[in-house]
Amino acid sequence: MTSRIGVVTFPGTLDDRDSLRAARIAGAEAVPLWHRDKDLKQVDAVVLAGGFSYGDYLRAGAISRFSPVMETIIEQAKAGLPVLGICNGFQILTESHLLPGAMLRNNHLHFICRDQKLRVENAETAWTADYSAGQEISVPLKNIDGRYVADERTLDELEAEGRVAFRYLDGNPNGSLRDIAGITNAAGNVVGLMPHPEHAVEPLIGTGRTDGLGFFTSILKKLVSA
Amino acid sequence: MTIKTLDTVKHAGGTPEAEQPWKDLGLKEDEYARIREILGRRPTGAELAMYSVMWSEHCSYKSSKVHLRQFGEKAPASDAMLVGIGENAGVVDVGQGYAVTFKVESHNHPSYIEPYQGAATGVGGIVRDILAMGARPVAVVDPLRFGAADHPDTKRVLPGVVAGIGGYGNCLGLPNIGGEVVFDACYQGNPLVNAGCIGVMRHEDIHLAKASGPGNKVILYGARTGGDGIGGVSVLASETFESTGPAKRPAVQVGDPFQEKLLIECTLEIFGEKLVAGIQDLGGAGLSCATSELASAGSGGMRVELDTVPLRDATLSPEEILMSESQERMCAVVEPDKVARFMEICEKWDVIATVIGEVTEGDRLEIFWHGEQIVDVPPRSVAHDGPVYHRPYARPEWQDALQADDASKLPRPATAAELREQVLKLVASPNQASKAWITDQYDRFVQGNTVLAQPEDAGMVRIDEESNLGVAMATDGNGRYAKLDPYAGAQLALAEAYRNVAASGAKPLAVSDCLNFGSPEDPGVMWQFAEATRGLADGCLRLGTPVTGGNVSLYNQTGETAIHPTPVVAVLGVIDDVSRRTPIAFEEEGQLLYLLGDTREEFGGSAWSQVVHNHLGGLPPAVDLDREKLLGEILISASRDGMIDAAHDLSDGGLIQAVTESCLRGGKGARLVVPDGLDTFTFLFSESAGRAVVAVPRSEELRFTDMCGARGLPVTRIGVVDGEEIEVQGEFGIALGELRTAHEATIPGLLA
Amino acid sequence: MARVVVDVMLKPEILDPQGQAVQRALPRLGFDGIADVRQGKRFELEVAEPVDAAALARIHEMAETFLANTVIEDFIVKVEEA
Amino acid sequence: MARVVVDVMLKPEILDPQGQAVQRALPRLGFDGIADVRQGKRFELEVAEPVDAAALARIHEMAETFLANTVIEDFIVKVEEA
Ligand SMILES: Nc1ncnc2c1ncn2[C@@H]1O[C@H](COP(=O)(O)OP(=O)(O)O)[C@@H](O)[C@H]1O
Ligand SMILES: [Mg+2]
Repeated sequence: MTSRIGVVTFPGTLDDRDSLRAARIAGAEAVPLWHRDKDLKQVDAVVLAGGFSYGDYLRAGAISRFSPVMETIIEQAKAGLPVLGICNGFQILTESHLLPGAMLRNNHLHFICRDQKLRVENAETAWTADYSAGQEISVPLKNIDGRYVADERTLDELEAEGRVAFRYLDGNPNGSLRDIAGITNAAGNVVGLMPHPEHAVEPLIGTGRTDGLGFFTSILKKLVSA
Repeated sequence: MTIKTLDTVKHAGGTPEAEQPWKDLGLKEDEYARIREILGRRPTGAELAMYSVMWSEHCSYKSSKVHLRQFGEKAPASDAMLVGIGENAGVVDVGQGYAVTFKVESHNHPSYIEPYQGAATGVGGIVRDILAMGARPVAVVDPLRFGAADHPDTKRVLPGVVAGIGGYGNCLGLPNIGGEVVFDACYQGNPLVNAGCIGVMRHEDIHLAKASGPGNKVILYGARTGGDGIGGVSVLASETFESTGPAKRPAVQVGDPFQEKLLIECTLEIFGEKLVAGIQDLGGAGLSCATSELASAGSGGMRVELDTVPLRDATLSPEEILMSESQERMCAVVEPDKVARFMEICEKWDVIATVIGEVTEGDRLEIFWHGEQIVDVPPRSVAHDGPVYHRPYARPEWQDALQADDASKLPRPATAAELREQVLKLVASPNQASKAWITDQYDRFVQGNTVLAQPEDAGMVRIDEESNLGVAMATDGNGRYAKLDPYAGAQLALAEAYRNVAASGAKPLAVSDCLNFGSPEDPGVMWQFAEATRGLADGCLRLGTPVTGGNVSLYNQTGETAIHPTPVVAVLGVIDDVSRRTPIAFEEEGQLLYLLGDTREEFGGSAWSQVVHNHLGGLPPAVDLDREKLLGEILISASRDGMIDAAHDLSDGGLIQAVTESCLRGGKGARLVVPDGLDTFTFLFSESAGRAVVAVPRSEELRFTDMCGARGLPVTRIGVVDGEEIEVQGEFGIALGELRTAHEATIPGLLA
Repeated sequence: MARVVVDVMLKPEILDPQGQAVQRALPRLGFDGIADVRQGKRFELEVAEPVDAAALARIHEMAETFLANTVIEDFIVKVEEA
Repeated sequence: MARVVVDVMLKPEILDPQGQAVQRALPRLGFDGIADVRQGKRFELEVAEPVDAAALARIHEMAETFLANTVIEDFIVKVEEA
């Protein structure tokens, strides 16, 4: 049976259709989830997609965090449900305290959209197993609140435990501390990053690279072997 | 708030002599008289508000109408046209059952006053126009013009405008796939902020702004109504009302892109369940426009209870509610048995929806305020029977002198070193420099269908994932050319957009335009307008690409000085298989570079004349639309049959500008050889139209040149993709690194 | 060193989508009884010199021309006790 | 109707690029003598009921869990005279 990957739509989510498409391209059954439903429709993994949920008003991710669907996701993520937060999804994960730290306005204060080189630092999470540690990939980055911050102790802890999952290469695009582009929780099932792997899954589209497909194939393999 | 006298229809009938502020509302004496004649009495305050705003230049096109008619009269026969001029936006058939709607609009004046909100609400407005046709918006474009790049006010206006377009468009999830950024002192006090949108639907989903079927409900949904953009009507309010609430009405509208995103998704779901009989977005003139247009496109009868409109500001008078330009609102006509489901979908998306009235048997638009009738008009008289001006126009006296001031007399570079220096100066000049600092503030990847975006010749999005069907769009306009000759200038804008689309591999299908001009009360400006529209209509006929809609923006001037006449033209094209698209990048070493078309000594209005000599004079490049068509056919065939790997159209800045962009994009250099019969200067800087440069794999060389030869298109081998520099053989070379720095540092240097 | 605070709020007649979004979220979070929310900006300026009338006048001008966009925003300047 | 204000500022140790951008621009605009600028948010809440201790406690909780992200921000709650 094919694995079911759910993608949540909040009011203002933008990249839900893209994430569903990426899951399909990787071979999953893609399942739309709705913010008002606590029911996760028996999905095996969840993607919190990019966008501007609730307009990013107040703070990015701050309002979505309190939605019914997040109640279930927070509970199940703690019990091991694989969750990938992309961009706004990453912001929701930090606001939900499933991942430490917070996301602030880019240090240059502008929205930035570009092809971004990353290093996969941790290839053992549920979402990165198809990469190798140290592998360099390029995927689109697009956000205005992408500057990752956390206190020194948290940062040291993340480093020590290998929980910095992705780092920016060739120039830090937003002032993120220690060039952090994405992190994982200790168990490796919850991963968040600012760049958009779901925009790099088809050779013709976007930057023309498919470096992001690995996120979706990683989780599929993991689910099949589980 | 205590109502002194509600100016009801009855009251108006009994007080024919009451003074009315028609003058302050911008109406002319004869226009006011006509309103009285139409109604057979004096208008009520609410009626006066509606007529004055709907008969304004902005809404009625009273100065431009007589000229715009040519777009219909001279429209080329086109099988693609599904909905023509007159609706919110035109619709064209792109095959496989898909239809595409697209349009460009201006938000110039608001963007000068409040750059961020002005530009943001400009995007919001055009997106609702596209949505109202039944289409899912799939991309936006933003042709922009600012004052001199180094002027302090440009530093205020440009970042605000760009942030506003990005802030709004990014939040809607619409990839920004194209546009323009032009600097010229003539736009100093009057930037041009044009915004375009493309939408896609199935043929059967086309919706029209029409209220038919008596008994059908009129539903207003989206944001609450506030006092936005009704400065003028406060005159009225203060006449008939004693207001104790906030008297101030905001001069600018503030947009809420999040609300608009909900409006889009909600509306698409409503379309999906076929719940609407007619639909109209609320833009300029708000409810006045929506109700009168919906009613007059149907059988005419509509009754509205204005006091049911959800308000953000409880002190608004009925006149103000009718004129409010609050953003993010739509108006739908829904059969009674579908209202419940309609409301459910709105609730799902947290969108406020209210039944404000219904379609009636008669042919009058009747509006009530707490049970009292305040409007009783034939809707057509409001929406369509506005005044039509035949404004006088005359070729300006200075036109001859301007054209006589020939750019070919300008001193040319004498040495290779001077040529080299001028190339660097050209590619670094604000108009020719990389606009990445701006376009990187726009999301071009969202929706996952972007095939080409900035800095490609045209933006291109896939519209069908199975078949790879796609559409492309380019917008162009050259105010300098149009100033020298508005007829030719409009055609050159059309030709350039057409060429850009063809260079990307898509077949040009249809045109939208945004005509930005000075005051129509100036006969010289009116002549420019007349010439430009004539040029565009003639050009579209020749190229076989009908104008499907557009927008006119007049009064673009500072004091007595008008901007350059600036017709901005958007061309929409279709490509059967986006995998066949042609990018601009030179990527493969050894590929051969061919120049298509004829190069003449044409420097009037050129970038070179501006950058090196700060000169504007002479004649713009000659227009040959048959040649453009042929060039387009060759580019499309070559793309379809895999004969070329890259193509870049030649326009402002000439060949060297195009080659620089293609080399930088691909990260590869080029060795260029000046063809026989051309001097290096002309070869590099001429702006002759109807040209493109292509990169041909060696294996395709014969096939490609044979095709050009057989079709009669001049084709000249000018070099090869090679190395780390652009070398003009026997003259000079410039390393890519140096070119890149020159090209990319300018805009951040000015604005960051 | 003195602290001067400039509070910048959207004019009352201007739509405040941020404040509205916050307000709409409150009942869902179990906070009732908030009739309206407006969101604005707060600038905290650390001023090197003593804040006399002249300095205040300059800060006022700064607020008017730069910190606030008076087309859509109102502002107030307050000196805070150090 | 009472007004309660919640001021939310980035914690001092967190880089505040918006405040810095303002500060950097000031000398160019001819305003000197401002040693530091921090930019934060100001929420004006219109409260329907009287603001007693219980109401204040609830607003405090709202600020802590929602209006501010205490990982990066500090806040204060103030009742303004009506
Ligand atoms: N320059 C133009 N060329 C062609 N059609 C135009 C032009 N300007 C306006 N129109 C058409 O006139 C109609 C009214 O335009 P407009 O008032 O801008 O529409 P809306 O009310 O949707 O904003 C539309 O169908 C529009 O396409
Ligand atoms: Mg419209």
